[in-house]
Amino acid sequence: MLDIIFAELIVAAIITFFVREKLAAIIAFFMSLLPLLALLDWASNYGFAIINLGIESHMKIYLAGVTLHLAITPLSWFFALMILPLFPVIMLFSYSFFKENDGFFALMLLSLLATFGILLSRDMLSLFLFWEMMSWSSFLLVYRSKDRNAIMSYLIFSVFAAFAILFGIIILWHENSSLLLSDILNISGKPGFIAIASLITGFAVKAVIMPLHAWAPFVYSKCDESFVAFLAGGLSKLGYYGMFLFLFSLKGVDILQSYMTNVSWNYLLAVFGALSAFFATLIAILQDDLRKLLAYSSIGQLGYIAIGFGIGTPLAITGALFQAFNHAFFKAILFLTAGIVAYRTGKWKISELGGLAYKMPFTFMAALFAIFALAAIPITSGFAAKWLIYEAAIQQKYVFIAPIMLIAGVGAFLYSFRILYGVFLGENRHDNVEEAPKSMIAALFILVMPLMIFVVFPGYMLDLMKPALQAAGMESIAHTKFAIETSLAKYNSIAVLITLMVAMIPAFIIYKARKHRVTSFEDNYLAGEPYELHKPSMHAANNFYKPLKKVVLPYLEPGATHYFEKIYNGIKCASNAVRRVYTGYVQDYAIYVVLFLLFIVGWLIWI
Amino acid sequence: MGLHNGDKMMRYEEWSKLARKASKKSLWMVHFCTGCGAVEMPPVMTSRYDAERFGITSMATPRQADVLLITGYLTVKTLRRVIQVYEQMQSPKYVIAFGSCTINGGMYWDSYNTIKHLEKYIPVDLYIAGCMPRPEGIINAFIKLMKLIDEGKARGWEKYQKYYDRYKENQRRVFNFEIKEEQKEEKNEEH
Amino acid sequence: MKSIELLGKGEEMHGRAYIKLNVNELEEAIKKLKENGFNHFVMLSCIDWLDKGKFELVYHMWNYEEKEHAMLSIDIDRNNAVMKSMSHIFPQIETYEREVHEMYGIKFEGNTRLTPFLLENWPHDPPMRKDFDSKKFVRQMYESIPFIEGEENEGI
Amino acid sequence: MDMIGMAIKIAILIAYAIIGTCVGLLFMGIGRKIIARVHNRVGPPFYQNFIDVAKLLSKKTNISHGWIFDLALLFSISGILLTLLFLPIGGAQLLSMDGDAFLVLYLLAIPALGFALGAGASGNPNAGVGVMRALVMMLSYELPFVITLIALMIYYDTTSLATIVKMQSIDGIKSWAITMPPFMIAAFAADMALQGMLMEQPFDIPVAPHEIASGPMVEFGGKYLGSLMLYKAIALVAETTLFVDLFLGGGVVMHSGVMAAIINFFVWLGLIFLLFVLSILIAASFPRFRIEQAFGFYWKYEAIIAAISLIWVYIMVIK
Repeated sequence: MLDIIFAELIVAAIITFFVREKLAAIIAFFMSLLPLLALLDWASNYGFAIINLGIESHMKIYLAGVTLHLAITPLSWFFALMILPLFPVIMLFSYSFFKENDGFFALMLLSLLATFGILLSRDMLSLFLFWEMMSWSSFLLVYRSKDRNAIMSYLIFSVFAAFAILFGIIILWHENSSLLLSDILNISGKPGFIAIASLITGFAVKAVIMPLHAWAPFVYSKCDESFVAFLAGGLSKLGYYGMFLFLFSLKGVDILQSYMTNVSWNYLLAVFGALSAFFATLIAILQDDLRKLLAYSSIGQLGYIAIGFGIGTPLAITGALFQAFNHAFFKAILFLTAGIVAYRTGKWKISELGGLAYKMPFTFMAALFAIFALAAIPITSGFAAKWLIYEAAIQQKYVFIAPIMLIAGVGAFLYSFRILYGVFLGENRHDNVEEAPKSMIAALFILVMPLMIFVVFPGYMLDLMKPALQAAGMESIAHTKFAIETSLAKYNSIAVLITLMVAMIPAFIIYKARKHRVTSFEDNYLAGEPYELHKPSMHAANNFYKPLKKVVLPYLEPGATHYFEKIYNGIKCASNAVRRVYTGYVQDYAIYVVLFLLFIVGWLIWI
Repeated sequence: MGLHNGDKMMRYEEWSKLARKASKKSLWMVHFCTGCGAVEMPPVMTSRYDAERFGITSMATPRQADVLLITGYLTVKTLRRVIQVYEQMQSPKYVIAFGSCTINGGMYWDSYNTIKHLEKYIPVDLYIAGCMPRPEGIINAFIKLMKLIDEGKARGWEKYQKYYDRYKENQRRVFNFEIKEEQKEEKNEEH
Repeated sequence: MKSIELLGKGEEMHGRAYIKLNVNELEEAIKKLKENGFNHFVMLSCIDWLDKGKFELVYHMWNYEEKEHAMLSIDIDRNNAVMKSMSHIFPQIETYEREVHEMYGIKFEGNTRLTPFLLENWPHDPPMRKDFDSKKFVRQMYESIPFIEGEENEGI
Repeated sequence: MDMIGMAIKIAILIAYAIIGTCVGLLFMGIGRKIIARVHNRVGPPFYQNFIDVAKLLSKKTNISHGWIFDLALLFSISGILLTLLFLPIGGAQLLSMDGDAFLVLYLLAIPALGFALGAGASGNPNAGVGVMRALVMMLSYELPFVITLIALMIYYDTTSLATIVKMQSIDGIKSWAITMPPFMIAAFAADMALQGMLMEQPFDIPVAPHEIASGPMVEFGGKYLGSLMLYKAIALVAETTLFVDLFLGGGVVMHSGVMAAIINFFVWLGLIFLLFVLSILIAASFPRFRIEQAFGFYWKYEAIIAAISLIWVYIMVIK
């Protein structure tokens, strides 16, 4: 059965390359549902019997003399559950998004195949093969953007990540002479340390942790939003999958710690995560390009996962996985919303948008829900995730990380409101904008569903990740359907929601007690000036957070991107200098030959 | 603008007495500072005369206010803004016109651009005579307005709704400086 | 007085320099004064001499160092009220020209912003001209607008 | 039996919601009176704010800008009531066992965000600018506040407000957090943050009436403005109560018994009144900070003060 899924994905990828875009979307949509079917079937392994098709849970592929081991584990099942649903949704969204078929669907199906492969692979070789396959298929998707910065930065960072991972794999293979993941436990000492560290560095590129994030803003802001939704929602989680796999499932933490005992490697990861969360949030607040804002917000939100992994207690890891799950969905919604906005208006600059909420109410509602989740408002599942990480930080007395993390959480309100106000509220500047096509709306609301389910039942989410935690030797934290309990406090979702409902009653009475009249946007207080006279611009969206910018920008100016640019320029200069040698004149080459001979002769004489 | 199309007429008697008592004791004003009257407002609000002890506060926007205080003469251009502000206020709303300029043009009685009788364009609940009235006069006017509200006589906003078309016609004429033809001839003959 | 010395004509009037110029001399004169310390253009005023059939335009300038007020006066024909715009010398003249245009109906060639300034929708003769009868206009215009009398027990 | 217990609990919650609203409105009226006395004026009667709310809610015309504008009304009242009920009030736990300080911090954002949504939906540029200022102000004062909060949390090794209150009330007034030197510093920083939270004078630039026409509420009138006044009144109680719970033992001086509950309630009332009067007196005597100045004040001086207390507490805990 499993080989059939792999085969059909390849076949579907080939077919969708040649057919029209609508047909391609339909084929891709149904084909990408099949891996989900396998996931549902495997759910019975972890105590959720839903369907029973008898899909085998492991497989071996014999490829050119090597054996690739594929099998499902609790961890990959959980991560598959958060990444794979994005694919059919994106296909559904893309049904009316693309005007022509230029290979998007084929490449997305290849990415799906690669993602599925990465999650299933049980040895280093298949992991690396599928990782490269995913990197290259996503690189070709990035290449469609035709933006030099995006393509180059993605290429350079992907190659760097691939080398780091390959380096780690080679060391492990050299030490261990086995490629099976389960054999990594055998190694220790310096080689083990270097191998794990370089693997984590490689994954950190895809997980966009702060110093290695420089590619993300370019790529996220220049590619098709439907692809970026996968990139931000899904692909970044693969980086965290790799981290979790090597750090916790395979006890990489102990290997790191056993070699250098005086440095807390966990804490270092948490610090990097906290800095990501803090600085990316501040930068996101000051952005004007909607996609760039979302890109930096993505880096910030992913930082929380890194913090969770860094803290490393079961509580923190539960929070991190919860956050990863939420982030996959709400960030996908937000990027797809940006796609809808661009599809309908052709604009990305927030200062040029505005007032779309009444024109596209359903898009607005989905975006609102995603933003509530992003800002961790307790009426979405976003809160429980961040709460768990906060609790973990307090429990471990991480006094440096906890305030940074909390203030980054407050910063999220600022850029959330920037999106809400700049894009959806305020002055309407687009008269002939319609609601998005039905397929896009459907895609958005499918993604909203889990956010709504897991706010009522945060306990179910903990149940879902329980097998993965147990496989890594961690205890699941105490919870019921509605409530999560830690050693510090308790969070009861149903108490919040029911009280909110009840507290709505007086508000609703006040709302209904007196009639109101809905007036037009033009009837607005402008110090008495009638709007029709001058039709002034009413959208206060240009340079929105100016006071904050004035204070904060001097401290943000020399960012990481700046240093990467310096390195890039240095390499360029060096390459230019080397290139000067090749002047193209025969005489110069003759002189080189003569000089070289003289050098040899001189060397011989000196000896 | 058609602001008042949706509002159905409602008898004042249907209002509960409590609501009237409340609105009388909490008069929030937006003072439209035209002309020289604005200078009389700071003493009214600050320590010397302290209007806040009657629940009178000044508000920043017409949406929040109950009383529109017009402090002095109005040119046609300003009248347009005053009407915009008045229509943005939420009923029940009251207008206090301030100084002789609003009553009959005052010292600008023969000016080509100053409106002479404010109540031709918006309903005025209360005039304060004087050029300029003193702060005592203003506070006295507010107390008088409270009494009128209590007795159910301050009903300018209802009048505005009822004769909306006629007010609009007057406003249109004054905005366009429109002289009717027969008027022109008649007046010429008189001369 | 410095301005009288500079331009070679004019007289002192109540401590100010009053310099009568021809229309074509004005531009040179303003430029010359501007170069010589009269760097504040105070205002442009206009007088309607109905009996003479002329508009008198007075350009007021101020010198901070000498503390001297210079008034450059020109006459233009009342029936053909056209004047060259001076706004290229002092940009703020544009606004004064708008006002004079609106109030007296003088057209300033070269000023592109002669839009309604203080009066909105004004359809009649310019109101500051002496032949505009303000009292008659008030009678015809404002007093003809009817009061709105409510029924009994309405309003105050 | 369980049903009866449930009913009693619901009745208590409703009672506290009503008490919170009334106390808030009363305090606002007294605050106006105090400011008037500072200005050497007579000032309005102390019940003035009740009259104002009654008037606003009985306005005949109410102008809305669409359904998103109405969210401001719905979310502001419900969100702030929710927050209030998740705080321990004068020894009464209410719902505070079901959440903790982080939850309260994020619950406080529900009404604020609803309010911001409504303000944004009106389309008035002043509203946009006002909300921007309010949000930047929030970012400013939250830093010292969360640092002091974390200091308390690691000292008491809990994040639950109910537990913090319980541990501070073991020994009556003597065990209140503010009696300890590090928390004295922290309480100072937190009180300054409270000033920003209440949007009182040095930090009231988000609603500057003469500059941006009262900012976010520029288009609010009638029942919308009335609901916002109610929100402000309850927020006043909730925010001062949060401070009292954190530093002043929630006003708990006695244990067990009906008499103790009543005394605790009045001690709580007195403490939040004192806090409010303090903030009103600061408000009456200071001019307004610009937003950059406020940001600098909180992130430089206040944050350092709060950080000193956090480090102090951390050293104490580690030992």
